[in-house]
Amino acid sequence: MKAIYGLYPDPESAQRALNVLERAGSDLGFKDRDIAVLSAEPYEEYGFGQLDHKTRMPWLAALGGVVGGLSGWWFVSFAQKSYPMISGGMRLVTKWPDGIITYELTMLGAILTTLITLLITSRIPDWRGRKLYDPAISNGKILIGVTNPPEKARDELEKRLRAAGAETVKEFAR
Amino acid sequence: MDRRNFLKISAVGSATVALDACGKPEHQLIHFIPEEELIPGVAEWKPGVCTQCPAGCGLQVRVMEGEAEVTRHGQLGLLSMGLAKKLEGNPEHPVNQGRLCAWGQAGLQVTYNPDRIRFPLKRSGPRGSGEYQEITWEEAVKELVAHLSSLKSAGKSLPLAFLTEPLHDHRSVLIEHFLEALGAPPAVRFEFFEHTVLRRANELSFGHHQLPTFDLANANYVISFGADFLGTWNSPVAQNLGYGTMRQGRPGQRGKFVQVEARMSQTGANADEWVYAKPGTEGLLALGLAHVIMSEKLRPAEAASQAGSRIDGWSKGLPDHTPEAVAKMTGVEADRIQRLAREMAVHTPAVAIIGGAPLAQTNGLASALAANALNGLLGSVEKPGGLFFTPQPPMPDLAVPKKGLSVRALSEGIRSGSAPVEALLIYNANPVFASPVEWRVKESLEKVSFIASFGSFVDETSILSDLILPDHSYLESWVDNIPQSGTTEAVASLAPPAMSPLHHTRSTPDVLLDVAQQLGGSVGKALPWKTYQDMLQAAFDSLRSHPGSVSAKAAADFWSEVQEKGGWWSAEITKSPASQGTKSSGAPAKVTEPQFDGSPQEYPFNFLPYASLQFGDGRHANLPWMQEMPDTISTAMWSVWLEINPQTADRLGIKQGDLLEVASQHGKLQAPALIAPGIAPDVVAMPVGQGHESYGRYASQRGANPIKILAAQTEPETGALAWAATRVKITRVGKKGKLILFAGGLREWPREFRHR
Amino acid sequence: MEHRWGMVIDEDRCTGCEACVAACHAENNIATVGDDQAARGRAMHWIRVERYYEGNFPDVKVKFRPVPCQECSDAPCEPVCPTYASYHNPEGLNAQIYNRCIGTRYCGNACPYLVRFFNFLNPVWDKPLNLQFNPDVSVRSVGIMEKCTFCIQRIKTAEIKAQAEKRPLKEGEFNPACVQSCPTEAMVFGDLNDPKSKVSRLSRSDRSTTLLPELGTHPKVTYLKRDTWDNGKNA
Amino acid sequence: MEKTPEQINQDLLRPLYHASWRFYLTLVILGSLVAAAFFAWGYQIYNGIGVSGLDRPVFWAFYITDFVFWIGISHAGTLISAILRVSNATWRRPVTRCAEAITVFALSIGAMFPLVHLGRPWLFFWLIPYPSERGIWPQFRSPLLWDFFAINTYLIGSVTFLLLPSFPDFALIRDRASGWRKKVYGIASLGWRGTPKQWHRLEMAMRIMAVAIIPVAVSVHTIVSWDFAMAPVPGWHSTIFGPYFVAGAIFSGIAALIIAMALLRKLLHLEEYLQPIHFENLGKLLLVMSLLWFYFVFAERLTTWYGNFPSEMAVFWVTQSGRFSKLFWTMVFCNFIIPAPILAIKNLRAKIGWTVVASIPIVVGMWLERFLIIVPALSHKYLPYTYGTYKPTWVEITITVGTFAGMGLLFLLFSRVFPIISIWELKLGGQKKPEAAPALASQEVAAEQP
Repeated sequence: MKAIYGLYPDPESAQRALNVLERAGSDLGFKDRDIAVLSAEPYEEYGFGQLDHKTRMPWLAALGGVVGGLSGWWFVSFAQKSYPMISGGMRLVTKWPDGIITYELTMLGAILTTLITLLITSRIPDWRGRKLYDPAISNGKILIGVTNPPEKARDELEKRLRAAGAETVKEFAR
Repeated sequence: MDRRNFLKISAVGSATVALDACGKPEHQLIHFIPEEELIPGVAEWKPGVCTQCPAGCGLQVRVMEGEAEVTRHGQLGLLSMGLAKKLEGNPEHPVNQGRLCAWGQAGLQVTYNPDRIRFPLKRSGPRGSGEYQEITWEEAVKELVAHLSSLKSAGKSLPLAFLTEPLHDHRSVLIEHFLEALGAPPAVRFEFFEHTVLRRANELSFGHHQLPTFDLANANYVISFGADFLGTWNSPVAQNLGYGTMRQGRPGQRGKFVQVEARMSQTGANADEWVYAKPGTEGLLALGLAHVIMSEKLRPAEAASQAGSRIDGWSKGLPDHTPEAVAKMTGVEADRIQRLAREMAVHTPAVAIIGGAPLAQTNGLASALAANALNGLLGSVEKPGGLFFTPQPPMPDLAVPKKGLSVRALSEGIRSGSAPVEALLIYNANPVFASPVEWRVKESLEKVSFIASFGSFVDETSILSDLILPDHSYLESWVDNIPQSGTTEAVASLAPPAMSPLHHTRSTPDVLLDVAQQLGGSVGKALPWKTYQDMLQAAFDSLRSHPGSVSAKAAADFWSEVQEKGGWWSAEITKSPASQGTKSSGAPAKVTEPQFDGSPQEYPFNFLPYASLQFGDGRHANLPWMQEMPDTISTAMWSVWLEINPQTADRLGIKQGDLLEVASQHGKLQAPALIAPGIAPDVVAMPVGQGHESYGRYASQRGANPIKILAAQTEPETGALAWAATRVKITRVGKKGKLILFAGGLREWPREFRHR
Repeated sequence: MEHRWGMVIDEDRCTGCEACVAACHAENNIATVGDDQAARGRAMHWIRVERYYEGNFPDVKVKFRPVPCQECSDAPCEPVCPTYASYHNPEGLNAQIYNRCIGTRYCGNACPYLVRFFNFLNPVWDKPLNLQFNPDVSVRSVGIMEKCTFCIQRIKTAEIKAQAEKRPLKEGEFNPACVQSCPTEAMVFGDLNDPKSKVSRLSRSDRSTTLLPELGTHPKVTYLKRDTWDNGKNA
Repeated sequence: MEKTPEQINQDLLRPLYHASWRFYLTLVILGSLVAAAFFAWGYQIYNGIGVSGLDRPVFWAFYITDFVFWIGISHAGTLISAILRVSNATWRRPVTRCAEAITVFALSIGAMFPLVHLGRPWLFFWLIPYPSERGIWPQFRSPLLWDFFAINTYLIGSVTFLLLPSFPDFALIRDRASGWRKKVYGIASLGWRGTPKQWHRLEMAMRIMAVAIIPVAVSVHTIVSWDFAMAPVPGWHSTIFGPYFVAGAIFSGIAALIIAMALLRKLLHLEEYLQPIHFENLGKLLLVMSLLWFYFVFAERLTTWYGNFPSEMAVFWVTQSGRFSKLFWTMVFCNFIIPAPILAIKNLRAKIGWTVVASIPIVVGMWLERFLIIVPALSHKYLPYTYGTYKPTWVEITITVGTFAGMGLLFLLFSRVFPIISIWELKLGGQKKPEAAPALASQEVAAEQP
């Protein structure tokens, strides 16, 4: 993939660049979803930090918990019933102690679901490194750019990114 | 013990045999052809006779197939043989009626004891070094015969001494014949807790030189003067049986048990009323009770008249034994004496028992006579709930054996030369361990040129011997026994070997018979039997004509049935009734104040050794089960201790487990303190049995031996050792001793913890 | 008929002779741990005779109380065992399955009577003491909890014998080693489900009680309290 | 003065690149102590648990004490950092990673002890519920099994909790490093790029985790307390144990955290990042817990004393005035009498040195507390005849010491591969806000002040 992007020293300039690009999309011929933002820290107070639709992660976690709990309860009672121990009349399945195990597995379910949801929805792990990236962001720079920009718009984009206050504008190709 | 051995052991019992893989020596051992037909896993019950103590209980031996490591013709290998696995009481035996005490249970570890002598030994090192070399039985017997035949009669009798434990069976008869034929003096019988005094007293009071038998099951009131009859004294199992019935065996009727002593024994711990009397004054208390009964005419006159003709002042109603006077001497309050006297006079049948420490005083015989007199007064002689004398089965040569020298006399005789001994034969007696230093037994025995021992273990005495001809264990040999007490029936117990011998041992009576044959001449004639078995068969056959437990008429049937039953007994056989002092010879006895060795100022404590529930007189100290079985009162294991009163301990700043030095005029020893609420403030007590120098890995070098500091006080008339008549002083050594207790708390309510 | 094995121990008969202790060792292959281990509190006695003093000299009293496993009907030792090594067998005994035990020693903590004993080290028997082993009882190894079983090997043997002879078990046909040896007949063993058996009759005695009843373990061992002489019987 | 992202990176990544000879020396010392502990354990497995001082009736002692102690310490991290996250206390930022690391390590150490104390450790897997050829499932009634589930859940949870916020930092290292580090951290960072979406999801996940981990942490120590409370042992069978243990756990946890942070601050020269304010805030928490602890102890003791149940009183007196009294009063001193005043006085609390002085005795005292819960009770159960005592041997002592060394060792190594402070979160604290959204400014200021 190819991309053109600018590195911005501070969130304000980055925000400006983003606004520029959002306006420029229509006439330069790229879509909003081609706009890429990368930063070494979340900037939740800025517009560019919030380019994400709402996630259902909490609900998934809750669901995972329920599943975990049910399977826990099933596991315990199934185990005891299908391998009945000789216990001289002592009950095999007992609610209170099994409740504890059910509880622990509920929490485990929630935790694992959260982890898995995170990994899947944020597309990690991804070790191929084909996606747009620049190590410079690690030093606090904020990357604002466009992936797969139309050839003719390339120079214009570079101009506007600079205008927004980019320290450098680079191209990315892999 | 490495894990390899462990694995092998676990293979014996557990299902993990497979784990115990090859490559271990015992798997390269050859397997001998079994000598007997055995079905693995099937238990066979064979009769037996217990010889762990003189009581002579009947046994049932559980025999099962097992693989033993044995040597045959010098080759080590595995032999599948019948092994004794468990001992139980013989339910039909009149003495123990299917019950068995701890010693009896532990009998198995005598047979399987790792320290048993496994083959004949000849001394290779200096005497007492314990260095021996293995020899064959032929050599051993030949050497013994050679020594005996070389003996020259010095004057009246052969310079030969036979030292044995008191036996009540045909081994004793055999030994007597043997010595008689050789022209040697009668056997010297020795055990530490002997009953000479009581036997003599019973002879004087009742005409029976014998231990009494108590019908506790029917008694309503039992007063015991120092007798540990529920633990170690006389015939414990039989007495426990009766006691249990006396307590709870008769609906709506529960007897009372009063114990009089200075240190609460295990027996005393069970008493409904425990009475402290100053050591040695028990006899006086008995007379005090008699005085009350007579003065208050609580018993018919004729009972009073005859009962105590042996007691000085009895006919006059014991004027100088008024409760007040006795209270002064004994320390028991007068009104208590009166109450006890009334109780026992009313709640008949009542019986008085005396034994143990009271008889081991300088006034022991008189005390015993006093107690006997009290029994007469209570009308409990040969009456239900009273005391009896066990009749002896009608067998030839079972009369009271000829009286031999005492060990003390022997020892002095050897040293002084008045009783020259050139050859000494020792059989299961251990006087070197169990006699006061003053007797100088070890020193004397070392003077004897030739000593042979028949015992199964190298103990303090047999380690002096030049030749050891190890005996079978009693599970491996023909055993018989004639109980002297514990039943009102005439009993002759008998058992064939329950298992074949584990080691290269030989039954001692057989060895003696063999020796006799080889000596030949008069000796050979006197002992015509090939084996001890033949001798027993002949002896028991004489019972066939009498009514008894075995009804078979034909000799063979009778013999086999006796073996199956484990003996012969009969209630038909009666004994000449007790002559209550009618043949009163000699001056009437006077119960004097006891004499103690050591001045009260310098030696403030009465020193009271007592028979240990674990070890008796020390003979069981080599059994791991007994070492680890907690003594009931102290809960101690693998230990020796000195019992001391809590107040006394506080006064002297002694804490539980502090190592103390106990010193008498004749020696000192060290033992840890045991705070015991049940002992008088001026008495300290110590169990006999530990402190062995040589008695196998479990007993040797463990604890101290109280006998070694005893004074050689004697009861004047019988010459018996007064082992309770020594005074001692105690001092703190300043470090902790090795006191291993099983119990934590002393009392059931942990409030005491506040004050710890 | 389902058996419920129980025991009655009469404190008024018991004289503390310890025959039961020795008998138990002989029957159940219980290891002797030796003086050093015993000193560290590791001696194993499946049955013990507890001794309690009351009062001070000269008015001292002593109470003996033999304590085997109480074979609780509601045993605290059972639910705490994670591997079912300590379990309740159909005849109501608290059995210990040695092969399942992994040595958490939790049962030992839970048992209020402390009748469970742990093999801290590999047990040792100097040859030929091992020849005495009872082949009907497995020998325990290191890291395993062991306890009184009411001599279950004797129970099973008797039951199998009775089955083979197609007859019900007779009362007193067999006894645990301790009961059989007891010289004062202080211990009685039998089937509590049989109302006529001696053990159930005695367990209904006016002297009967159990050990630590307040814990609600419902032991199958009943104790008959020490009786007194002048309790009206001798009036 | 404000540090640039670049400076922050350099400061916080230094430990990963440079290590002094002191570091290696400590490494060797701690390493050998740990080795000694493992030798002791091997010795015990070979010869049997009998080489320890355990006996009858004291079937549990040092090992279970260590178990409870370390599980307790583990509450330092996850619980604290989770609570702080949920309550959005921004001063937490430099603290969290350190805390979460403590959790993971303490938990792994604590989880070893159930194995160490087994009579037949080679069969430990029989605790695990799986369909075995033996046809036996574990007894789900047994608290030990609850432990198994609880501890595993907690371990998984807290490892996740530690790793999630680390990905961005790994990415950071990846970008700056070269050679093997680039590879390793590249993989560890899971290819983290830092898109708004990733950031957003990460924060969301952390919030959920924070909420989820708190009840788990509570349940873990409650269940640990039930190992005791479920057994009818005088002094154990009590409903107070659950909260009592949880409070104690957090208590010891915070103390451990303070000590660890102080050490790191010195060793890794993080003075600018771990500031007195952090210690003071933790100190406040510690003070609360100390008071809470005292309240629990008093409540427990008073009810026992008032109830006056004989067997419980035996245990009571043996700790108050009996054999264990010295230890008991030492514990009270360590957990309350020493720390409470120090932490109550602002001038002292504000000084890092003093908070450490208050924390060290607490760690000791809390170990003692667990010991005093276990041993006196076991040695004085219902029947006085069975009273016993306990004396540890070199084996237990070595293993116990070894675990402390192990904790240090793990932490040392951790500080060599992880940025001990969550770099991106720290930077977050330093962000200057657009006038548009002064929203969270207030807390930020709080964090700012020196």
